Amino acid sequence: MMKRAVLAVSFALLVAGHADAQTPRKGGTIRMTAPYGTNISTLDMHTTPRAQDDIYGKVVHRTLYNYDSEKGAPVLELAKSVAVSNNGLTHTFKLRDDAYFHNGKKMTADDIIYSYTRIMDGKRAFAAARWVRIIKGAVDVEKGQASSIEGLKKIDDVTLEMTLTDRVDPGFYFYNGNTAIYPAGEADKPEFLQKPIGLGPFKFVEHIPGSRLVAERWEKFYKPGMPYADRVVISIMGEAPARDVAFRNKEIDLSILGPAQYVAYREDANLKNGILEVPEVFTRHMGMNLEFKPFSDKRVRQAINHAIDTDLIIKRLVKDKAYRATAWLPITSPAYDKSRKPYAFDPEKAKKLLAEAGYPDGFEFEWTTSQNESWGLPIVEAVLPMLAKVGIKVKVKQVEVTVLVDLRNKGEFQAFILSAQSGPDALGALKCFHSATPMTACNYYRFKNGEFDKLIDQAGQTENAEERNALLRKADGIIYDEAPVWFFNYNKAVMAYQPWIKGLQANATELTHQYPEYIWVTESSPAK
Amino acid sequence: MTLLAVENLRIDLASGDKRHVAVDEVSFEIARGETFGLVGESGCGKSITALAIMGLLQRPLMIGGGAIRLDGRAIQDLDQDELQRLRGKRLAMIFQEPMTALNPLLPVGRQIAEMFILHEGASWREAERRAIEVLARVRVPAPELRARDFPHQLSGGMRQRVMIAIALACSPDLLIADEPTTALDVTVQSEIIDLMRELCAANGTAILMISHDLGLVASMCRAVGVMYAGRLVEVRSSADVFKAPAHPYTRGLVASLPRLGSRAAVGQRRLQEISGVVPSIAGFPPGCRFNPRCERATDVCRTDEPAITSLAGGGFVRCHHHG
Amino acid sequence: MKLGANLIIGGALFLLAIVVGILAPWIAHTDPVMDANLMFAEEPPGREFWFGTDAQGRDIYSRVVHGARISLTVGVFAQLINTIIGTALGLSAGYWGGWWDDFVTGLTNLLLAIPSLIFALAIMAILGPGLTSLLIALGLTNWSFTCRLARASALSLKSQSYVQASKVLGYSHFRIMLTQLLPNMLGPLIVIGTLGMGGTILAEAALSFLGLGIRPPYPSWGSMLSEARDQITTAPWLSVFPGMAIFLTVLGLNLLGDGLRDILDPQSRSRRL
Amino acid sequence: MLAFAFRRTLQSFPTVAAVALVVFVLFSVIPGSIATSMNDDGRGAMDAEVVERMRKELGLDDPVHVRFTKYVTKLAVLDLGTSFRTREPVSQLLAKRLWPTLQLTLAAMAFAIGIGVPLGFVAAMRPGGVIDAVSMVTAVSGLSIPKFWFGLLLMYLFALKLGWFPTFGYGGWWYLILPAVTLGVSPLALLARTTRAAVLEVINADFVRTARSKGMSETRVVRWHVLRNVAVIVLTTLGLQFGSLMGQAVVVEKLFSWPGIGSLLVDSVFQRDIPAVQGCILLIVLFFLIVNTLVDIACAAIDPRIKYT
Repeated sequence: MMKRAVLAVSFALLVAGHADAQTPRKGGTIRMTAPYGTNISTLDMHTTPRAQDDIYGKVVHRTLYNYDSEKGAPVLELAKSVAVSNNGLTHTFKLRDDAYFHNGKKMTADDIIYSYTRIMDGKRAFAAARWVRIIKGAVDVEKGQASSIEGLKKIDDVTLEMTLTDRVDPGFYFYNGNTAIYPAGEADKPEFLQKPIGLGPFKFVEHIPGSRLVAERWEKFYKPGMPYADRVVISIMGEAPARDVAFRNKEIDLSILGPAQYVAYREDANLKNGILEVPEVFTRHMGMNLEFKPFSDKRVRQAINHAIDTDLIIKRLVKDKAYRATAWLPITSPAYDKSRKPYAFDPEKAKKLLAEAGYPDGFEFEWTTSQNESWGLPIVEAVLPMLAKVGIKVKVKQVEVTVLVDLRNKGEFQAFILSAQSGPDALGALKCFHSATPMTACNYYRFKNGEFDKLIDQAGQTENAEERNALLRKADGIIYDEAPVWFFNYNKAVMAYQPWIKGLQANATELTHQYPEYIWVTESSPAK
Repeated sequence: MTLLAVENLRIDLASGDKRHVAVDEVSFEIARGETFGLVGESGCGKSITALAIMGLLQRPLMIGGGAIRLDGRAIQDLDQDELQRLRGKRLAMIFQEPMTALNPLLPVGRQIAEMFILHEGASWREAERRAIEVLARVRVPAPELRARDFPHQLSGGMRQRVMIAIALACSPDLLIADEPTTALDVTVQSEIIDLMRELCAANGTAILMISHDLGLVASMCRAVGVMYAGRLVEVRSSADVFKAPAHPYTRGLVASLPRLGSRAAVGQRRLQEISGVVPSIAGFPPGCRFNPRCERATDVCRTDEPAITSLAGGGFVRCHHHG
Repeated sequence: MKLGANLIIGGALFLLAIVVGILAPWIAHTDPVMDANLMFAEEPPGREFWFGTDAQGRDIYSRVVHGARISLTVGVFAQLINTIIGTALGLSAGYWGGWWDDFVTGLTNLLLAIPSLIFALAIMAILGPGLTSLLIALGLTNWSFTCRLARASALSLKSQSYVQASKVLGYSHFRIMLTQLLPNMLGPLIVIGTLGMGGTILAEAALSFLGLGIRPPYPSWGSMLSEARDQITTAPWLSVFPGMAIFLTVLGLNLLGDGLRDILDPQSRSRRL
Repeated sequence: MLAFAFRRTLQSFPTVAAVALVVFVLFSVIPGSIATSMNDDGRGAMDAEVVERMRKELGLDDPVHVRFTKYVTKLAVLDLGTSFRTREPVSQLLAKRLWPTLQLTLAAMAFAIGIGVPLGFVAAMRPGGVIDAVSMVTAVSGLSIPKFWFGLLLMYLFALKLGWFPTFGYGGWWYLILPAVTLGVSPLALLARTTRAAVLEVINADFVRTARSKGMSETRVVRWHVLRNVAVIVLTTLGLQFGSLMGQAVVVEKLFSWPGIGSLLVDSVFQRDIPAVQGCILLIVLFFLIVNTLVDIACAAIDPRIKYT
């Protein structure tokens, strides 16, 4: 299992690397797709947490950090260097002096301060507040007690001092697309929503809501010779079968594949050479409410993990478009424990554990699910008979994702199935299981374990990366043993691309998030 | 100078694989300018005989045999084009219900004007002008205004005048009037009849008048044919029919007429009605078709069909016990 | 000739669907929900699995057979609710007239103006997916045509002499409506109801496509078809069989409705449907 | 006629008001909110503080009567509010979607009329004949197939296998064909049936017999006397079908990524963008009322018996 994952990673990198080896061609159109719904929800990046919208974000906007797919970590983008103070809290950025907004204005420290301050505007709800809150004094702005963020200081036009509240790597916070940098003042004008101005490699041209977004090359982009392509067209296509036809029909260049299509494309001689696979940093799981009586017993939770033939589901239903989860942290995480074996499929053991926990005849629980094909109804339907075999009856409650999230956040569930981001920030991901993390934040399971808490606190104070990872690995092991969730899988994102597309990046945080300046299109593309 | 000759006409009704004979052995002649009446109860076949002459029978009805001759030329087998040239131009027809017989969505003037387009190759402007003339001829007041009216804006009598105007627009040789006054108020009935008679006389148009009202027909027509259950049972001059009805059915019809002035002669006899109902075409009785309702019926009437008997003074009757 | 054919073919198709639904537990090979064996996922149609198996390894034949129950339940009962509401409102409005008539007419126009699928979508979003929700969502939103028809019939019938006579005889309004008016409009109502059932089954499929259909895991044809749409090239049997089940049943209902119309409602040839 | 249009506008006012009320009530009890829907890709990137702040900013926690008063007072001055999702004025949001939807529905209607009406005519010319049977079975089939399945089948056949049309996208009329056919197939079927029935009714009418007795050819009978009368019936059907057409458009637009009102509406329902939902539904209702007023005017122009009322 592991070997394959590693192979896939290196394969993905190979594709990217190989592409760069040729001389990139200038010109052409990159035809991307936005596959996660029927719209781009807004052109104001600050308001949206959705991955779909960041596809546009990566094209038109820029953030302080980028995610480097080869390194598997955030790297500086709008700054040339950063110096960190001894206490690890103050970061001094030397900003780029060659970055220009699409309105021709040069980026300065003011624009970053403006953008982050706007995000913390207490009267409005910007999703990106979650990230900016790490800056000292940001919360005061949010609460209306201050008008500027104390921790942000402009030294000069190209020097910015940022003081954080915790010893964390700000890269994990400021690579997120919704912390995009806007030209100071512009975003407050109403026309900004119609014609957004960014720092990205492509300049916004038009947005036909529900259909497509077009952007063209920004000539003053700061990376020399880039972007290669003349235009980027993002087609909004939420319907997988329609995307499938369009891709086969060569109407689009990139398409995210679901399990069924993954199999079909792999078996197709023409298509199999154009598949990019990445182990993403998402953990699909069934979350259990530890306050629901049966689930309060660790043995019951373990029994569920033993009762489900997870490998079979991954192989047959998910068509190997996933990696078996062996704990919470994903394969690409530096704190991932390669030696850990997943829960074995063992119904007998599950029955034994249930009997020990006082449920020899099983019990019944309600499982809230959405229709999602990868972490929703189809999975639940496959699991039902497996749980039934050990005596556990399941009442399925199907709701929209929106409602599911609402119910989860309110704690109104016995069990739910969802996908959760578990990287690249391992500490951030594991913090969700800390007993001090409120249920409303992300400890939906109401997990409580003293040993675990101690490890996480320790890791937060540790500067040495390796030591910290060792602590996190140990903490992840506790999660594995305590099993507050059914560990299902880590997503394997699969994207089909046309043969004329080069320079794709195997972004583990989200495969559709491509920094388009690296992509180039060969002559053979049918698009002008 | 026979204009129209109907010879042994048979009309079939096809229903599924079965064929019923709706009208059978119908023969009569109409001379140029003559008036001829066809009388009978509803369902006796007089209307479909008229439609057959016009060539307007529609499935499931069809001509099953015999001939319809116009000026000696058989017209029942003509193709549609030739028939169309006859219809309206030489043969015209007025229907019973002037409300439904006119297109509710078109002004009446335009519906008259169509005749000149169809048969005289007129332009629309010319046709509209002549439509107003025709309206004037059928004594519609303010014809220029009325021509622009729609049928629902006119009274029943006016509508029937419009129908007459359409029918007589191209001075046809034969006008078939199918119950032209039945749907009208009694007060306007005679106006319409007079108008029809007058205009036809002026044009030399022969009339085939179809009605259930023997009195009306007799008063207007020179000769009368009485139909019963798909057959002509008696054809005589109007005068003779009244004087001496030969067929028991005719006699019944005559007796059921209220007659002013003649009451004294006939005495205080009550108006008679003919008992029983008209047989359906699916099950005509054997023998004489009238026998179940006939007070004179004998055994022979129930087994043998009566043959045609020519009568003195012209005409014929179809009865075993006529006279 | 053709009239009969409508009735016979349509009736036969509908009857087949009903019989299949009733006999589902006996003629299905496996349990449609619990007999999922991932070892046999996405088998093409063959001797063991007549219609093949789905992604979870469940026998599609058995699911289609059981799906008949849900789909027909939705079709029949939701339409029944529509018919009852529409008839009750339309009949009483036409009979009583006055403000009640104005009110009902307004309500009907309102319902005509909001597309029923959108109305149903909103109700489903509020109630959450499930059979009861579906019955409510589809049963409360599709009665406008029935109501118009019932109202028009009541208006024309109430001036008929026998209805007037019943009034003179002192029958209660309720009795007159039920015994004098209702039987005389039953024919057209049955026709509209039959045609409406087909529409309801299709609406269920559309809601499933939009993500708000039946509560799983019990299958309805609409949800099966909607779930299978990703595999339409790779495993076409997943969508073909439920799709054909919907198509044939709705076709049957439409033909049946046409056939019934020729018998029950001959003068309505061109009633504005 | 202007007076008629004006009166109709006044008459439709209660309908619009009622729609506004119904939509408000429905969407004030809907579970979930724009805040939670932001997480609909399962990434959980919205934290509790932001959710709470968003609820406050959008007034979601205000009591119902406060929200309703706000909604009504805004609506009274034709302000549809601001979209929760894009933060644009809803009217602006709708304006962008209006033309694509008009294009789609008009094309679908043109397709339905262009094929359905002649089909009904041909069928009625020889009732019970082979053409009649074939065209009516075809029509009923069109009425019996789930829309999204039909659309997918069309996509596979005409885009992928034959390569005649693009699969998706918005642009020239080329892109319009597949969605319009998908959307138009059921009104086509209904129109074919209605036309057939109407033609049969008219062709057996007395005045058609009169027309024939005038010596008119069948073509002229149809052109002069049948078409008009059929048109009235067909037009009325068309108007009433428009509502369900807008409903079907939701499915078709979603399938073909068509940037119309329908797909905006579905998005807005699922993302709980309530002002946008309200705006979409009001617009659709307005559409329906306008179309039906136009139909009534057209009918009155054709049929002198209908008075402008």
